[in-house]
Amino acid sequence: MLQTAQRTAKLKRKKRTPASLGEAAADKTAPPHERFLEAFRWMLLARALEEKLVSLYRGGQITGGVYIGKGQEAVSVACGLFLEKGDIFAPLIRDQAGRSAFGEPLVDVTRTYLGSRLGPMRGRDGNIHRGHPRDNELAMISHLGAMVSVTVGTLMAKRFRGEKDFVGLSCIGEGGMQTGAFHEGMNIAAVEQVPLVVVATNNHYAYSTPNDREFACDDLVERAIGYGFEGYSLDGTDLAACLDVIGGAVKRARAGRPPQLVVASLLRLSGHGEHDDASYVPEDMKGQPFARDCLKLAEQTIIESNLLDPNALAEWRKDAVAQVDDAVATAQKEAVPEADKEDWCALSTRDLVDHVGEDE
Amino acid sequence: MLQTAQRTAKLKRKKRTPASLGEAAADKTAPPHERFLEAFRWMLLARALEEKLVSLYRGGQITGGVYIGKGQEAVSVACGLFLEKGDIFAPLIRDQAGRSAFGEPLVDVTRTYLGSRLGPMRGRDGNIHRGHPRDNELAMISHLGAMVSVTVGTLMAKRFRGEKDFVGLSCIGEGGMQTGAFHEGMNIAAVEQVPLVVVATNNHYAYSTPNDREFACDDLVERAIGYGFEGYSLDGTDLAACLDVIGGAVKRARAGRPPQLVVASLLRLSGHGEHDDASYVPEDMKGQPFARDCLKLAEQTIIESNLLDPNALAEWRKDAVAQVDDAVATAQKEAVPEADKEDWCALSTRDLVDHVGEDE
Amino acid sequence: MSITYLEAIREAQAKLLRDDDRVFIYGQDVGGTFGGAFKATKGLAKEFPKRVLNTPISEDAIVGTAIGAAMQGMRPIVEMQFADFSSIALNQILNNAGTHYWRTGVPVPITVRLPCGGTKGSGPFHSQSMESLYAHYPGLIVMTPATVEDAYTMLIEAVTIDDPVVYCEHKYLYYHLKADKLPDKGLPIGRARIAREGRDLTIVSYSAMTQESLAAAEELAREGFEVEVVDLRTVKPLDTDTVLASIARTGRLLCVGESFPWGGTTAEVIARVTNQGFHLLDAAPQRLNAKDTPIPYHPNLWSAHRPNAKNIVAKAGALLRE
Amino acid sequence: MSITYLEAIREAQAKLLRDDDRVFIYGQDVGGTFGGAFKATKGLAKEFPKRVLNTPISEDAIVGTAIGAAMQGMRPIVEMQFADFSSIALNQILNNAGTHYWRTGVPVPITVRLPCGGTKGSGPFHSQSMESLYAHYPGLIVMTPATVEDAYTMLIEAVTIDDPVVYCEHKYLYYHLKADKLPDKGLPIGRARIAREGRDLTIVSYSAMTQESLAAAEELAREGFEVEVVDLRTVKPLDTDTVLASIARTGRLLCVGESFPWGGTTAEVIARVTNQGFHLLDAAPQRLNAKDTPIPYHPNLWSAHRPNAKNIVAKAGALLRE
Ligand SMILES: Cc1ncc(C[n+]2csc(CCOP(=O)(O)OP(=O)(O)O)c2C)c(N)n1
Ligand SMILES: Cc1ncc(C[n+]2csc(CCOP(=O)(O)OP(=O)(O)O)c2C)c(N)n1
Ligand SMILES: [Mg+2]
Ligand SMILES: [Mg+2]
Repeated sequence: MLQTAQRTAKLKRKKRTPASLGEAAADKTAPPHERFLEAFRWMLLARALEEKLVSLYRGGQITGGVYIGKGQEAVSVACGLFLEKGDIFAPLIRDQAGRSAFGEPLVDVTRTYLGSRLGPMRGRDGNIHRGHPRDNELAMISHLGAMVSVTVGTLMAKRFRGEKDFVGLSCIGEGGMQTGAFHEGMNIAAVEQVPLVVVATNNHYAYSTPNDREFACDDLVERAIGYGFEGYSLDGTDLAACLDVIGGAVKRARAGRPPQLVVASLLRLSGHGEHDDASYVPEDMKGQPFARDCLKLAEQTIIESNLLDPNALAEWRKDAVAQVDDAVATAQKEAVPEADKEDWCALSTRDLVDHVGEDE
Repeated sequence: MLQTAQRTAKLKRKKRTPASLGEAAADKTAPPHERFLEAFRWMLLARALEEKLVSLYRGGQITGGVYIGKGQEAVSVACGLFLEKGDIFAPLIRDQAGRSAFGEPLVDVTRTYLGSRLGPMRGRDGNIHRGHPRDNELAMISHLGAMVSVTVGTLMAKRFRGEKDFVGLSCIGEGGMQTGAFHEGMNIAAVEQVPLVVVATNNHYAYSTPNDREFACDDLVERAIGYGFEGYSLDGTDLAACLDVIGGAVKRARAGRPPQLVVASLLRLSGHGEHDDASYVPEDMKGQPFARDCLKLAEQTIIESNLLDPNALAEWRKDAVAQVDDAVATAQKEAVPEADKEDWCALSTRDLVDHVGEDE
Repeated sequence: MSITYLEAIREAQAKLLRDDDRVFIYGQDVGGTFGGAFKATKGLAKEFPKRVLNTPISEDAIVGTAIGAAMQGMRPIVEMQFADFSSIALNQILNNAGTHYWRTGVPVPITVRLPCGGTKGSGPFHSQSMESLYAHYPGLIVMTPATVEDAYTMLIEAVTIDDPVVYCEHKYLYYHLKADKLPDKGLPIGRARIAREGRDLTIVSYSAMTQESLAAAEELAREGFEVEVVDLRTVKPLDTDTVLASIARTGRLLCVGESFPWGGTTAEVIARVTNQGFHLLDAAPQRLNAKDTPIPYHPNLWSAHRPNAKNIVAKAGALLRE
Repeated sequence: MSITYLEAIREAQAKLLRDDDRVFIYGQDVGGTFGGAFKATKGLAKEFPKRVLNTPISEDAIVGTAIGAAMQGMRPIVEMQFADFSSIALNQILNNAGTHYWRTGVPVPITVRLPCGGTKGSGPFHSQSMESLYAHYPGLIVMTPATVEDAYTMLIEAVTIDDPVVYCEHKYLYYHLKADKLPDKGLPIGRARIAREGRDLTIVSYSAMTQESLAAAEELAREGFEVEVVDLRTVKPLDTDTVLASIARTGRLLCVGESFPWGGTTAEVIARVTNQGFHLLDAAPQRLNAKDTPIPYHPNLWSAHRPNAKNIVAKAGALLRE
C-alpha cells in the first residue's frame, strides 16, 4: 500500500563517499577532524564539478542557465552530510555539495546539464531542477519557498506510517525567505511539529538585489522565534562551524526538538548564474570576512593543522576531477531525448489523458 | 494628475463624533478620560449597530453572512480613533467600532447589509466588504492578508506625492497572520519603511480553529522583530490600554519610527458569523481574563471613576440606538439594485470592454 | 432514506478514511467537533482524530504539505474552505502537483476539494467556479459532479487515482439535490453522461448547470421540443466523443457553464465540436456563461449574472426555432 | 537605426517615466545598475532612482503594493521576472485589481508586465504563456504585442488606461524582432491587425505566434496559397469583428496560440467565430496550440511542444486542400 515510499534512498549509500575508491561510508560518529575531511572532500568534488559545468557552459555545450554554489559549499555539504537513509533533502540551486554528500550520483548532474535521455529528468526539466523524489531528494520547482511545505508533507507521511528517527532538511536563500510560501511552510512545520531543519543562506544577494531591498530586520535568525523554531546563526565560510551548527540542528530535530532554523552568512562568489557578471557587487564587500572562500579556508585549516599530507590532498583533487570527467564523458556519449519517442503525457493514468482530438 | 487621491476623506470629519448631536470633532490632544469617553461612545454605537444587524439577520432580512466585532470594540475603536484626515484605514470583518470612529457613515453599513442601491457597494459586494477607497477606507477582499501590501502601496503613493505626517493602519486576525500575503506585506512595509501600523487581534480562534492549530510560537508579537517592526502586546479587553498602545503606535509611525505591530489578546464573544454557535469554544475559556467583555469593563471604569453621570450614560445608549434605527429606516426605504439597470461592466474604460457577442 | 449531495461527499470521505489508511483530510476547520464550513467532514475527526486535521489559514502550505505527503505514498484530501481561496494555492496545484509526474515520473495523488459556484448573497469571493483555470494547465484531472451519485463515486475515484484531481463540488447543490441511495459504482471517470435524451438539441453542461439545463429541458418539452442534456462529469478529460454522438443525433448545440465567459469549458467544447463535428451541425453552436463581471452579492444581480433554467429556455428556444 | 522589441519596451518605460511622475517601476532586480533579468529597465534607475525600485521576492506584495499605489493615483508598472512567477501574484491580480473598479467605482490603473513564452532550455517554469488565465477573469485587459511597434505603443497605452492591464511580452521576440524606428501612435487598443493579406485562409494568432504564422504564410505563398494573418494584439478585449471580416473573405480559419491546448485564446476565438460566423466557414475551424504537458527543457522536446512555422504550414496546408 505504501509503495511509493518503499524504494527510498537506494542510490544513496552507494555514493556515500566522496572518493571513487570505495572507502567505507561516512561514519556519523566520526571524530570531528575525520568528518571535516570527509566534508572537505565533497566540497572539492562539488567545486570541481561546477568548474567543469561552467567551462562547458562557456563552450556552448549547455542549454539553459548554470547556477553554482561557489562559496556556499561548506553550508551545503553540512546539509547533506548528516542526513541518513530515509531522511528527506530538499536542496536548491546552490547545493551541489549537499546533493553529492546526500547521495546524488554525479551522472545525475552531468546527464541533466548535457541533456542525456537517461538523466533523472529525461530532458523534460533541466539543470538545477533535478531530483530523485523516490530516493528522498526532492525536485525543486522554480517558485522559491514552495518546497518548504512539500518537505513538511513528506515528514508527515513518514509519521503517519509510524517511521521513527527521520528528519527533513529544506534549503532556502535569504531572498526566498521573503516569499509567502516560505512563511506558510515554516508556520505549518511548527504547527505540525515535524522534524524539519531549514537552512537559510544569506549570501547577501537575491540575483542583483542587496539585503537592504530584501528585508529590514537586523538578523534573519530573529524570525525563528516567531515561528516557534529554534534558531541558530552561522558563519557560512567556516566549515567546522557549519558541521557543528547544522549537524547539531539535524540531531536536535531528529531527537524531537522543535523545528530548527539555521541562518548562514556568506557571500555568493559567482554571478547569480553564469550569464551574470555580478558587477553590482561593490568591491569593498569582497574584502569583508563573510566574503572569504570556505573551500580555501578549509584547506588552510587542513594544512595548518596537518590533517592530511599534501600528497593526499593533491590526490583528492585529481580524483575529484577524474570523477567529474568520467561523469561528463558518460553523459556525452548518451542519446538525447527525441520528440517522437516521447509519449507527451502529463498523467500517470494513461486512460484519463485528455485528447483534444485535432490531430495533435 | 493625481485626481484619484484628491477627493480624500470627505465623509470623515462630518461623522467624526459618536453622538448625533453635533458635538465638536474629537480632539487629538484631549485628556485621557475624554478620549476614553469618546472611544466608549463609539463602542456603544458599534455594539448597538451590530445587535441590530444580528436581529435583522435572525429575522431573515439580511442576505449573506453577518460577522460582528463583539468583544473587539476596544481594539477596533482605537484603530480608527487616532487616524486623521488623509490617513489610510484598512479594516477587516470585526472593525465596526474602528470604521465608525474613522468616519464611516452608519448608512454605509445599513445600506450595504440591507441591499440598498445607494450603498457604497451598490449591491455588487456585500456586508463586511464595504469600503470607501476614495475616502481612504479600503474595501477588503476576502482573501486574508491581501490588504496589508495594498495599505503599503497607498502609503508609498502619498510619499511619492510628497505628503507628510500620514499613517496607515491595517487590521488582521491571528488567523490571517499565517497567510503568505501577510508575511510579504509585512516585509515589504519594513523594506519600504512606510508609516504603517498593523493591529493584529488574537481572538483565540480562526473560525473554529484554536490557536494550537494556527501557530506554534509563544506570542505572535515575537514576529515583529523578524520583520524589523516595533512590536507591542496588548490586553484587548482593556480600553485604556488599547488607546494607549495603539495610540502610541500610530504616533510613532507618524513620527517616522519603523512600522509598528500591535498584537491584542481577547476572546471573540460571538460565533465566527451569526450562522455559527461557536459550540467548539470550551466553557472554561469563557472564564479567562481575556474573555471579558471590553465594553462592560469600560462601562465599569466609567461608573467607578465617575467619568460620566448615569443619566448621560443612559442618554448615550438611547442616542446610539436611535442613530442605528435611523440608519436602518433610511436604508429600508431605498430601492434595491435591479439587473436591468446595471451596466454589467467591470472596466472603467467602456470602449475596452470585451463583447462575447452572443446576445449576452 | 434520502441523502443530499453534501452528505454524499461526507460519506465518500468516511468510506475512504475507513478503507485506506493512506487517506487523510487536511484543511481549515475540517477537524474538531466542527467538521468544516459546510459540514462536509462533520463527525469524521471523531472517528479519525489523527487523520482529519485542521490547518492554519495557509492555502499554499496546505497544498504543498499534501503534495509532499502524496509523494511519500499518502492520499491526502485537501478541503478549500471556498474554491475562491484556492487562488492562494494555485501555484502549488499548477506548478508543483501538475508538473511532478511529468518531470520526475513520481505521481502526486492529491485530491483538492473546491466548494464552487454561486449561492445567494455570497458575492465576488465566495462564489467562483474555477474549473477552467485548472483544466487549462497540464497534469490535472478536473471533476465537476452534477448529481448526488456522482458526487459520491467520483470523490472515491478521485482519491484512488494516482494523479492530482481538482474536485469541484457545487455549493448550490449541497442541499438542493437529493438521492435515495448511494451507488457502489458510477460511470468510468472521463465518460460524459446523457442526463436526458432528446433529438432536437443537445445541451452540454456540468455541475449545477446540468440541473438548470434539465429544468430547462423539462420546460421545453412542454413546448414540444426534445432536448438532450449531456453532463460532462469531468471537464478534463473532456469526453468529446459522447458530445459528438449526441450532436450527430440532434444537429444543434448549446453549451452552458457557470464560470466567466472568456475561454473556459464552453469555449473548449465548441472548439472541439466544430473541429471534429462541423458537418454534424445544422446551426451555429451557442453558449451561455456567467457575465463578464465579478459575481454580485445582491440576489437580484446574482440571479441575472449566472445562467439559469429561464435563460437557458430562452436561448435554447431561439436555437430550436432557427 | 534599428531597435529591438526589448529596447522598445525599455524606451516606452523611459518615456512614461519622463512624461508622467505618477509612473514608477516595481519589481525584482529592475533597479540599481542592473536593470532587470532581461535588461528591460536598464539605465532607468540611474535617471529615476526613486521611481525604479527593486523589491523582495514577494510577488503577491509587489502587486498588492502597486494596487494600493494605483488607488491613490499612481501609475505603477510591475515587472514579473518571468510570467510564470505571476502565479504567486494571481490572487491580487484577479481578485483585487480585477474586481476593484466594479466593486467600489475606483479604478486600479496598474500595468503588470509578464515576460512570457518559450525560449530554448527554459523549461516548465520559465516559459509559460499565461494570457488565458488572466483573460478568463473579469476586469482585466490582456495585451499580447507581436511587433516592435506594438510593444512600444501598447505599453504606453497600458499605463495610460485607467484599468488594470496584463501586458504579455514575449521573450523570444526580445532580440529576434527589430524595427527601424518607433511610431508615435499605434492602432487603437482592442483592434486586431491584418498582419498579412490573403484570401484563401485566415490564420488568427498573437504574440510570437504571429511571427511564426507570417513565416508559414510566406512558405505557403510559395505553394501558391494566399494566407491572411490576423494579429489579435489584445486577447481581451478580443476583436471578433476583424476576425469575422477576414473569414468572410477567406472562408477558412486556423487559430494558433502558444499556451496549453485546453481552453484559452484559440478556443475562445473559435467559439465566437462559429457562433457569429458559422455561415462564413467553408471548412471546420482548426487550432494549433502547445502540447498538454509542462513545457520541456530540452530543445529537441521544446521545439516539438510549441507550434512553429513548420507545423503551421502542415496544418494550414491540410486545411487549404480540404
Ligand atoms: C517566487 C519566485 N520569484 C522569482 C524567482 C526568480 N529568481 C530565481 S533565483 C532568484 C534570487 C534568489 O535569491 P535567494 O533566495 O537569496 O537565493 P540565491 O540565488 O542568493 O542563492 C530569483 C529572484 C523565483 N525563482 N521564484
Ligand atoms: C486566504 C483565506 N482563506 C480562508 C478564508 C476563510 N475565512 C474567513 S474568516 C476566517 C477565519 C479568520 O480568522 P482570523 O484571521 O483569526 O480572524 P477572526 O475571524 O478571528 O477575526 C477564514 C478561515 C479567507 N477569508 N481567506
Ligand atoms: Mg541570496
Ligand atoms: Mg481570530
